Amino acid sequence: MADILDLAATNLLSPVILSFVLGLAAALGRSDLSVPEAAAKALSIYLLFAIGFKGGAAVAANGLDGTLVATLVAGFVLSAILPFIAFLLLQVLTNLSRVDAAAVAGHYGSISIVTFVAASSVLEGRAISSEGYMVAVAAVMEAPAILSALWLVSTGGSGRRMDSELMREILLNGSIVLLVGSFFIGAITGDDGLEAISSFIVAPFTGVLCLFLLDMGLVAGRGLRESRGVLNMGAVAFGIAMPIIGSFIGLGAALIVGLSPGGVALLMVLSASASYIAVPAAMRVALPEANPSVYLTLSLGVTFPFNLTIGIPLYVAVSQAVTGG
Amino acid sequence: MADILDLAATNLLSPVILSFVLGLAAALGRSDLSVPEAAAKALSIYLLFAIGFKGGAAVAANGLDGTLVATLVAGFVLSAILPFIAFLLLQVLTNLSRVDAAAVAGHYGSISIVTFVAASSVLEGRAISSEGYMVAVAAVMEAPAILSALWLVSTGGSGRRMDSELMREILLNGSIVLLVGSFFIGAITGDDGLEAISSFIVAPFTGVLCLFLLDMGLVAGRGLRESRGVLNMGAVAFGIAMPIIGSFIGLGAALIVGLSPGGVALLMVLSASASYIAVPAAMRVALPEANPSVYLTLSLGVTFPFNLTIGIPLYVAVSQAVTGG
Amino acid sequence: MADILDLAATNLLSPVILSFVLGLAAALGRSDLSVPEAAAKALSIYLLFAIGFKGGAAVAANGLDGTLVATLVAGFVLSAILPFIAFLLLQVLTNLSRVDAAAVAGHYGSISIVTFVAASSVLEGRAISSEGYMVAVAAVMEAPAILSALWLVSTGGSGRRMDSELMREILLNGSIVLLVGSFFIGAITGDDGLEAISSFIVAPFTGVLCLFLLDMGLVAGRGLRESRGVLNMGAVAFGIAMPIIGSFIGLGAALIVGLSPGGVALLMVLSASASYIAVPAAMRVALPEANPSVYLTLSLGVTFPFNLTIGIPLYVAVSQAVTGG
Amino acid sequence: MQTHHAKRVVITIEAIMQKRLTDTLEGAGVTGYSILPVLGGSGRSGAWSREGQISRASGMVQVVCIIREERLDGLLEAAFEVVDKHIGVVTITDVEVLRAERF
Amino acid sequence: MQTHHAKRVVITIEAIMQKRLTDTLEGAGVTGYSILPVLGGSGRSGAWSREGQISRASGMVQVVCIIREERLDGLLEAAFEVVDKHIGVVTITDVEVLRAERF
Amino acid sequence: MQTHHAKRVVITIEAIMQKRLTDTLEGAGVTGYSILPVLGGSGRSGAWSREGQISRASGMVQVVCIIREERLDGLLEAAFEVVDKHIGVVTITDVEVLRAERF
Ligand SMILES: Nc1ncnc2c1ncn2[C@@H]1O[C@H](COP(=O)(O)O)[C@@H](O)[C@H]1O
Ligand SMILES: Nc1ncnc2c1ncn2[C@@H]1O[C@H](COP(=O)(O)O)[C@@H](O)[C@H]1O
Ligand SMILES: Nc1ncnc2c1ncn2[C@@H]1O[C@H](COP(=O)(O)O)[C@@H](O)[C@H]1O
Ligand code: NA
Ligand code: NA
Ligand code: NA
Repeated sequence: MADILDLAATNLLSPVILSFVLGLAAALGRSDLSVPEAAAKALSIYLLFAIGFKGGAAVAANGLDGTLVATLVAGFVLSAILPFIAFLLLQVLTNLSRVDAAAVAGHYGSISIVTFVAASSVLEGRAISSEGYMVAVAAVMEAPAILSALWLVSTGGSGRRMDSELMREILLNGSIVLLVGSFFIGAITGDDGLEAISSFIVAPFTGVLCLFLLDMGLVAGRGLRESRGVLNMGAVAFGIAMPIIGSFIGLGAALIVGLSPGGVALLMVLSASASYIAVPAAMRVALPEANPSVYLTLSLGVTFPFNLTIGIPLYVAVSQAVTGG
Repeated sequence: MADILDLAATNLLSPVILSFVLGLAAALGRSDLSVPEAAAKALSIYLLFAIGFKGGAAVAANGLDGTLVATLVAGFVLSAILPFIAFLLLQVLTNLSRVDAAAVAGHYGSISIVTFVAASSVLEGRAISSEGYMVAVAAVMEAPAILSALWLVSTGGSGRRMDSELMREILLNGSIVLLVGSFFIGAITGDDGLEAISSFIVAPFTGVLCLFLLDMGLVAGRGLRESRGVLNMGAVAFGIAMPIIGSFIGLGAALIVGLSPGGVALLMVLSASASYIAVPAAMRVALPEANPSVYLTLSLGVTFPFNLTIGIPLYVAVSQAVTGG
Repeated sequence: MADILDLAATNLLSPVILSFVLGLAAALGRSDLSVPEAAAKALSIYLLFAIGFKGGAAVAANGLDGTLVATLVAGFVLSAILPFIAFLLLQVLTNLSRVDAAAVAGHYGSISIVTFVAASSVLEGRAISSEGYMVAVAAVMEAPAILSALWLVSTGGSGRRMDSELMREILLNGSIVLLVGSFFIGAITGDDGLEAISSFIVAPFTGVLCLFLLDMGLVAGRGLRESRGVLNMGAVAFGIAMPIIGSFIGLGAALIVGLSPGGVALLMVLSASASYIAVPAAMRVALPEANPSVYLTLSLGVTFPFNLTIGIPLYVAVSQAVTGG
Repeated sequence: MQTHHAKRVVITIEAIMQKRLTDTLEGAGVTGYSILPVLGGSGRSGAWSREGQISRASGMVQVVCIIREERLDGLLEAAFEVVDKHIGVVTITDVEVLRAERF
Repeated sequence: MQTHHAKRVVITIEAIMQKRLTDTLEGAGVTGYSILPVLGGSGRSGAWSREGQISRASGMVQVVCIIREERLDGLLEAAFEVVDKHIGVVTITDVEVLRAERF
Repeated sequence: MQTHHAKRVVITIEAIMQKRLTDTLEGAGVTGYSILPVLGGSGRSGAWSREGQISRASGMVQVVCIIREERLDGLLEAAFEVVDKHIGVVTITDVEVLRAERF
């Protein structure tokens, strides 16, 4: 327990988290501070490229152990199943319409790559190593949840929502392609490749993450401000309970698969995190009648800050305690 | 004297200043070289974040001495008083209308954070240390001058200009929030924080400053080209005399407060520099009838290049001579 | 030969080339991955600034040898003459109209600075040094080819195309100004300057190049996808034959001038590469009736990838073999 | 100068639906359009601004078509199919165009 | 298809005044508008371009409102109040809209 | 409110021709215009999008002029001279403007 608090404190007082808090505060205080759209997108390209590449290079350095396939499967299953649990929880805690609840549920099965990146950098800071292929697991977990969400709606009787074009868009969305692509580049070029570009993707990484989270704080804060009143207490409770539940389901899966302590923590983080890029985009196309304020505010305004500040140290501490790592 | 010339030469032949000159020349030669708006804004976010953070980390490392509050007060007073001196000087040297003169005066009481950044990097290059909290002083000096300028106009009889919305906008403008916010992040996370992100905010800093000043040169050059004929000799004389006068008033204040040689130089620079971001924005809202070409051309086209090339080495040399630093 | 294959393999499996391949694959697979326009432009500003500066600093370090002027003249002549050879080859291999053929020919006389940058970084990786002033040669080779192309059209009877305004635009286009300007900054500030900003322009250079080539791959891929059917086999053959022919003419010139092995390779690369920035812009103004899909697809979709993957290692190996370097 | 009657249709729609819309328009025989960015706005579903977005889902664009009057109905029906369930505004204005041979 | 008469009001104004303008419009009962970026322009106060600006003060935007005819005067008066002392152009066009139930 | 008749001319043209066009317009006595960005589009020469461009040659912009009716022909002739050989669309709409003293 003391360990968790200590970890939480270290985490909360890191430049990365404080940058997020600064952005949040600036937006809530209605400052006109803003990061240009193009710059924010450039930062996210950098982060995806760096995290994918480093994962691939780690795989090249350590080789693949037998758990790779099992972990990918676990990720796929987690992503597909978590929406059902989220849907049930939403029906208990909120009075969202079936469509809105399904849309929200889809977000919680999928993942937030920024939460993953932040967790990786916490692990790194504490010198806890993890399986390099976890970034591939992250990629695998993006999409299945979307199908589950649409299935939840269609059993409610609204007909086909998914066409092959949308399917292609989801599977080939920019983040997945970049993450997986740079993972392979890292795996192919290995240590030599990493050395060639490490002063670009390793050394300044944490600093870039600060600026990115500054922007995320601004976005989350503006979202919260604009959608005041959209969420009632039940919804907020869901936004905090669901990641914890998800993380424990992820913990179970990780233990079955047999990941390292760092890998366990990351699978917990992936299960706990909620998408706010890929899934909202798919939902606008497939479920235009679902209210974007609801799922964006929950995912970005409640669960993302929770995971960033309290969730990540919690999951890391639990994984350390459970695995004895 | 030889010292000043030497310092000026070193300064003039640094990559930072030459990048500015390149931008200026390209714009005056009507090259289509340009830095995208979003990139320029991203660069300025980087610079503000880095300079604020480093200031805060310096405070964390060295502790606060008793001069902090005194210097903040001095900055506030300087910013509030300098517009009156500028206004008088403008009435002697130019035939600007009362409104235009007041608008210009407001710019010279406030500060240019880029000039401050450039001066900091000159000090660093010469290993002259300064009080870390000078960035907080810079933030304090942004706004008071605006009130003085509006007061100058309203005594001329044009009624209320300032509303609480504008007040909030000025005090919470993005640059101030980012500068002060990152200052606190630096102060809270201290040496650990600095170490975590120094390969982002320290190592590449001077290089980023080059690209930023390239863009500033382009902007200043285009401004000069487009507003040819807007300024007569009197106005140009003001644009060079005022920073020198301001720097000496700043010198007096700094000596009273008892700053270190580096701190003295920086307070001189702040007093000498003229705003071209916060104040123009406020003036467009509060004094729409003032001519933006006049105040932008003076501040950005005359005073900024003067300070960058001649002013900074001059102020540093004077502060060295006076403090024996 | 084994050497060439080895070099080609090392080159093909570098992060830089694989990033290009990733972009190409993403675009051909219709992923929505994209780099914002402003970010791409910012990356290219960085690359031009860095490559120019390093060239200038190299000249400052090594002094100028007598070959500078001869190489500049050689570059000028190559750029002016290559379009005629390209034009003849196009008439043999394709049935493009005279205007289209002239427009394409102009592209192949001029140069691609990104190809030059990629080649420089291959040379660096193999510790082959080259004349720092080759970036100035690159700048000189941008424009003459445009005049040759317009001359080729006007002898076909279409009247004057070139006005002084267009001339000015071509000579002062942003890339040339930035490249030459930063070359001079590097030459003036020398080793001191380089040291001050090397953690910005040297250390992260290869990494930035990766992201830039990711974007180039995306652009080339989208171009290829959208202009499917624009090029027949003859045109594609031209897009591969012409750089090889060009490189050998460049080789001849380099040997006459007496460049170092690295310099020989770079002049071959410059001669082999085709413009896709400066020349297309000039052609839209001066030859609006020429079809942009033809010249852009050839230059960017065929010749650029060819040079990047196979051409560069080929030219480097040939130059090594011929000069015994 | 000689000008010709035509209609200018402006469809304000979510960026993510842009490709679906223009594909549909092309299917309905529309041969030309331009896409303009929208920085932000407000409507029944509240206010938004592009700077506060992290997702490609949330921006909007304007698709502008200049079209001969006789083709207007085909265009509107095709557009309506896409816009129907989605947020978005469709407006039609009379315009004169130079160079009608291009339409 | 069934369309409805409306007015399209375009207000070109400094970006820094945008929030004040849209707040005023909302106060006057305008329920929908879109913001379009302006890259540059020229007018009585000379030429400018967004690329040459370092300050949020200097860009311009277009605020576009589709509005029922009967609410036009209210909108124009509200807009005029803000635009009055500031640079800016206000134009009004007749348009037809689909889905008038949205206005 | 009191409004005045005017014409709104929109010229969609390659970004690289923008300066030539606006210089020509100024030569023809046009005193005001605004430049709007175009993100992409499609026409006789195929589809394009700004994100897929690396070259300043390939983007397009809209030049918008509000102009008194009596100056329209001068403007169109001047514009046509530039647009003639280049790709681009020119449309004219009737508008009402506030503050006609500015034109
Ligand atoms: N009356 C209107 N005039 C102009 N743009 C509008 C109008 N109504 C809606 N819009 C635009 O369409 C978007 C979605 O509108 P809505 O579906 O009403 O939320 C808004 O954010 C605006 O950008
Ligand atoms: N006649 C016009 N047509 C289109 N835009 C205009 C016109 N006049 C002014 N503008 C726009 O409004 C801005 C300010 O105009 P002004 O107040 O006349 O300086 C210009 O920079 C243009 O962007
Ligand atoms: N009918 C149209 N409506 C709107 N924009 C058009 C139209 N035709 C062409 N454009 C725009 O003008 C550009 C060039 O057209 P074109 O010369 O036909 O290739 C297109 O890419 C569009 O951006
Ligand atoms: Na999840
Ligand atoms: Na000052
Ligand atoms: Na060439």
